[in-house]
Amino acid sequence: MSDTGKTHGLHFGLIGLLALAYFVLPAYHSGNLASVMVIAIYAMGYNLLFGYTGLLSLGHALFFSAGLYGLGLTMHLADWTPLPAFAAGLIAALVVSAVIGFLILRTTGVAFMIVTLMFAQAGYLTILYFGKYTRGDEGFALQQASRQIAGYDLSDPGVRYFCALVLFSVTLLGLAYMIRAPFGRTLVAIRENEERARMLGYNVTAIKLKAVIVSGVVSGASGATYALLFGYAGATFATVQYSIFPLLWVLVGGAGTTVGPFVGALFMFYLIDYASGKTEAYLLVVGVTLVLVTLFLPHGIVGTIRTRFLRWLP
Amino acid sequence: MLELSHIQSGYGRVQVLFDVSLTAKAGEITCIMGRNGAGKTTTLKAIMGMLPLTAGSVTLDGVTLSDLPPHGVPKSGIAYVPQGRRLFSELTVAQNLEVGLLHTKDKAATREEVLDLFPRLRERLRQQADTLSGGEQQMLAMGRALCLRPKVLLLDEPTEGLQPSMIDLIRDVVLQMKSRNLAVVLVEQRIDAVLNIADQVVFVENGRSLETTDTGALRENPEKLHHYLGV
Amino acid sequence: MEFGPHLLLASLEGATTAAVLALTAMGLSIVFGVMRVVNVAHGEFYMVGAVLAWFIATSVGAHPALGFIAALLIAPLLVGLLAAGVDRLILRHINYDPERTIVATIGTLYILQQTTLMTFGPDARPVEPPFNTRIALPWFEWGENGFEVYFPWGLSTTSYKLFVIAAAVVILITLWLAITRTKAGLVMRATQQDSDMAQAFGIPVKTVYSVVFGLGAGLAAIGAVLVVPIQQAYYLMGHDPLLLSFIVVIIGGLGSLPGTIIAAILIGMADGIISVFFTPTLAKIFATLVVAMVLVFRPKGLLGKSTS
Amino acid sequence: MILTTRGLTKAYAGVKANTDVDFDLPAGQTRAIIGPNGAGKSTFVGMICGRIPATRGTVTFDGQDVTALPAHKRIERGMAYTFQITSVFPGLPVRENVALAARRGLGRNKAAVRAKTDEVLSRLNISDRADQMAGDLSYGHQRILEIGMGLAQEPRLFILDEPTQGLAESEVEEFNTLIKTLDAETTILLIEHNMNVVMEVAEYITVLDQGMVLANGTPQEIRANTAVQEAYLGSGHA
Repeated sequence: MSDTGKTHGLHFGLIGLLALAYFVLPAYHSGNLASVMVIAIYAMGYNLLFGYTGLLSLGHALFFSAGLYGLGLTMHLADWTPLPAFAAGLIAALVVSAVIGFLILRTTGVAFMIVTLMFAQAGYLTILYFGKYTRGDEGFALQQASRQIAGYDLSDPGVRYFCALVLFSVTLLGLAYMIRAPFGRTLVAIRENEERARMLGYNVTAIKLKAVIVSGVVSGASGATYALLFGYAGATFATVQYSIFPLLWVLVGGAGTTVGPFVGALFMFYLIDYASGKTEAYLLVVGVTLVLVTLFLPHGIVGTIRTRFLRWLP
Repeated sequence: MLELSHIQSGYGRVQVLFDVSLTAKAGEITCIMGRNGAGKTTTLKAIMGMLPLTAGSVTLDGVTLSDLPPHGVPKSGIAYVPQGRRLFSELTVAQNLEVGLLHTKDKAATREEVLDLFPRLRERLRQQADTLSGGEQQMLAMGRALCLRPKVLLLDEPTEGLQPSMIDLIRDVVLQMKSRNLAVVLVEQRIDAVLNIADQVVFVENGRSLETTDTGALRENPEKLHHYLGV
Repeated sequence: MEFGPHLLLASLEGATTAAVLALTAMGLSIVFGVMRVVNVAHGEFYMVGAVLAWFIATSVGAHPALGFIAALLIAPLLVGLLAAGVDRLILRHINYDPERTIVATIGTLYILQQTTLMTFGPDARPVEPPFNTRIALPWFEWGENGFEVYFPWGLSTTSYKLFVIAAAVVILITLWLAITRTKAGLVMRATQQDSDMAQAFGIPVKTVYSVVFGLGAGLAAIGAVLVVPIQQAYYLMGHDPLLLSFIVVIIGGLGSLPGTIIAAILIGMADGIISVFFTPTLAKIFATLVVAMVLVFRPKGLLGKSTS
Repeated sequence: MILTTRGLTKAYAGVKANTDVDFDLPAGQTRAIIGPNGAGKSTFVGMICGRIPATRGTVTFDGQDVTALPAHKRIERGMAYTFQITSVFPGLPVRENVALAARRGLGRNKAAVRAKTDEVLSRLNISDRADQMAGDLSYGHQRILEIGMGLAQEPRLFILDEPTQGLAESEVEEFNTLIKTLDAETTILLIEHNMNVVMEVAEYITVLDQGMVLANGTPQEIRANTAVQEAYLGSGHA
């Protein structure tokens, strides 16, 4: 089989497996899996920028919460229906990532990391400042009655699961396609050697801005999906932690691989789930994993499989 | 006597040196020649332990330097004057020399000796290194290295970008070091300079040392230069 | 209280904040200056210093002054050793790669924070100040009876707060002398300017890095020990010092020590004054955006050398 | 003239790397720039292709003033630049390296990109390595790949910064042959240390010394020029 064939096999196989899992797994785990798919969308959005373009952002919670509040506030305060509200979430993420992208791309390296962190922190504080509308850390719930699309109740576990699966699949296949298209190849070229890409005549800054925007919108889509499917929005999702999480998932799963973000999110979800049962200090697991991955698994799970065994892995 | 035996080295995944061997004797000036990118500077860095050896060995009077941690190499008697001087630019002249003297026993006397070699530095002791002229910077780079009281002196293009009077001064100091029985290893592009002072020339191409030639023989037989350097 | 006395009070609060901040930010700045890495766990070393100070002070149990002195001597030392250990076990192995260091120190942040939570619990712990005399401050007025000096109600500080300012000044001067006048300082500065060449002159660069990383964390811990008699020790207290230190180091010009001090005074005073007059959230939003913009448009900091 | 510079000057912190360089390059010529180390050759071509902003002066390419344009716009107009230090995309296959260069001009036309890529790979005799990672190639092959990335852009002005640096004798021969075949297709601007190469491939030579133009002439004229010999004697062109 050609590498393209194997890649399609992997992606559709994963999607098929996830569809099957709903009918096989007990409700507890399929509920978890729905969450994992939603956060994996976030991780995939992050991966486009970090894994493929080589830009390490510490502020993606800003884009995630732009989507989360874009949908949440329009539904909560203006009584919008889910579909227009979802569009509002995407537009909010688009605007935020375009503006922030324009600014942050003036910096590189460590300064880039710190600036993204700072902007996200400012975003978090802004959400707190407008606590009258956002209800701050406490957050607000979206009424079950409003979370209906064409008669389907999104709070129903089955509907929720397949809604998450559809969006997950669209993101996975869409990003996988983008990576193989000329645009994606250029991103990788920039990651590998920015100066060379520039001297081949590519407008590197404009291309990186596009990458920030796509990454931001996908992250925002994840945030909007989360608010919609789980009916809750709160400022916790805008904290530094939620900028660190996608980095962690992508590092663990494998930066610059198509399925790495999902694998990393799945692995960390269950690791933290397990640790939370043992101790309140479940963030310790996050810390230890970050250090261990940095030290011993620089390519992540899927990345290591690729370097060691399956060179064709996308 | 400094001896490099079939060393291999490079930067990360990129191998630069594939097989370099040379012997530098005390009281002699050994010159490494070759084109840009042939591996001359890399050889010096490998001697200093700044780049790891992947094969071969570097020994000084029987002590295997390549077994030492990088900061152990200078302590065992090798001083390095890199290309582009690389002074501690925000430190004063005196402080730069002091760094050279950190591990030297007879500090005061050594310092005086070095300042006698380069009287200009004595006038500028309190001046910050990056405010010196190019020639003065080169003096300081050499002075700082000599503060180690080394057995071996590695010089990477010491006359690059200097005016003729300065070049003469540097050459005088190099010859003095030779007479003090130091082994001098010189990377140099100026053929005339090399032919005048070097005792032997090692040609390097594509990370391999090709041949060690007596300078006298080279003067009589300049085709070799042509052959290796495309002059 | 009227505006004038109110401002004086705010400035005094600001000066105490600035003193502690100068110590903490100096630690971050030295680490960045010499090792060229950003230590995201810096705030947690501060926090560990504070919690250890509480632990030591309560363990000694005698006169508060005795416990405090013990804490001031031991806590920074332990924190320094802890940080040097982090350097040896983690940073050295990733070769001080700037981006991987940030990820690894984020991990360290969570490890330190959560371990403290598991060991000492979630409660805030007070440390009794060694002395704490209230000092009323005078204000003047140009009233009907001409120039008048009086003591407005509420305008006061404590002897301990003045001590914090004095202690910070003494420590920073000592540090400055150590860096500029001693052999260890010379070794550190040589390493900072060209680590390869420092190594070529027999300086064990990796050991210098461990010491510097420990020193940076130790400075944060000193700041924390000084602050616990005013604020309580708490496992989540590392966040603000980290953010403020970042701000100071960036505004002051990355790696510039005089810049760090000036910026610490500026930011500390501003923080003290702003938080008296404005809501803290708005002040923080403003400060964070300013810092981000400084990095975007003047990446070497306001007081650093210009890039062009 | 495909390329003209007037008064081109670059100063780094007050130190001048180039001073008032006036330079004319007719279309179709193969021109070499030579000069001792530190003569300002790389800075000069850097200013031409836009990597290095000029302190003052103008660059005119194909009749239009491009001084204010960023590098990628100049490349779009038909310049190509290969780096002095090997600069490929190490984590991408050789084929993709070349395709990236071809794609910028040919856009989304997959067939054309593929054809161009294949053509360049076979022209440089590296078709058999097309699927290897560029970072795993030998130094010599990386240099050749780098030139291939320039070729794939079908430039009207091809700037090569020390292309033979670190190549073995046999590889240098191959390079000479390649440049000669390119001669008919495009204008070539070559910085080169290896005088054998310069004398063999260049139609015309510009000598830079201390940031200024010292001489212009055919290889024979330059060989005979005493000022040039003086500049070289003692400052080596090894």
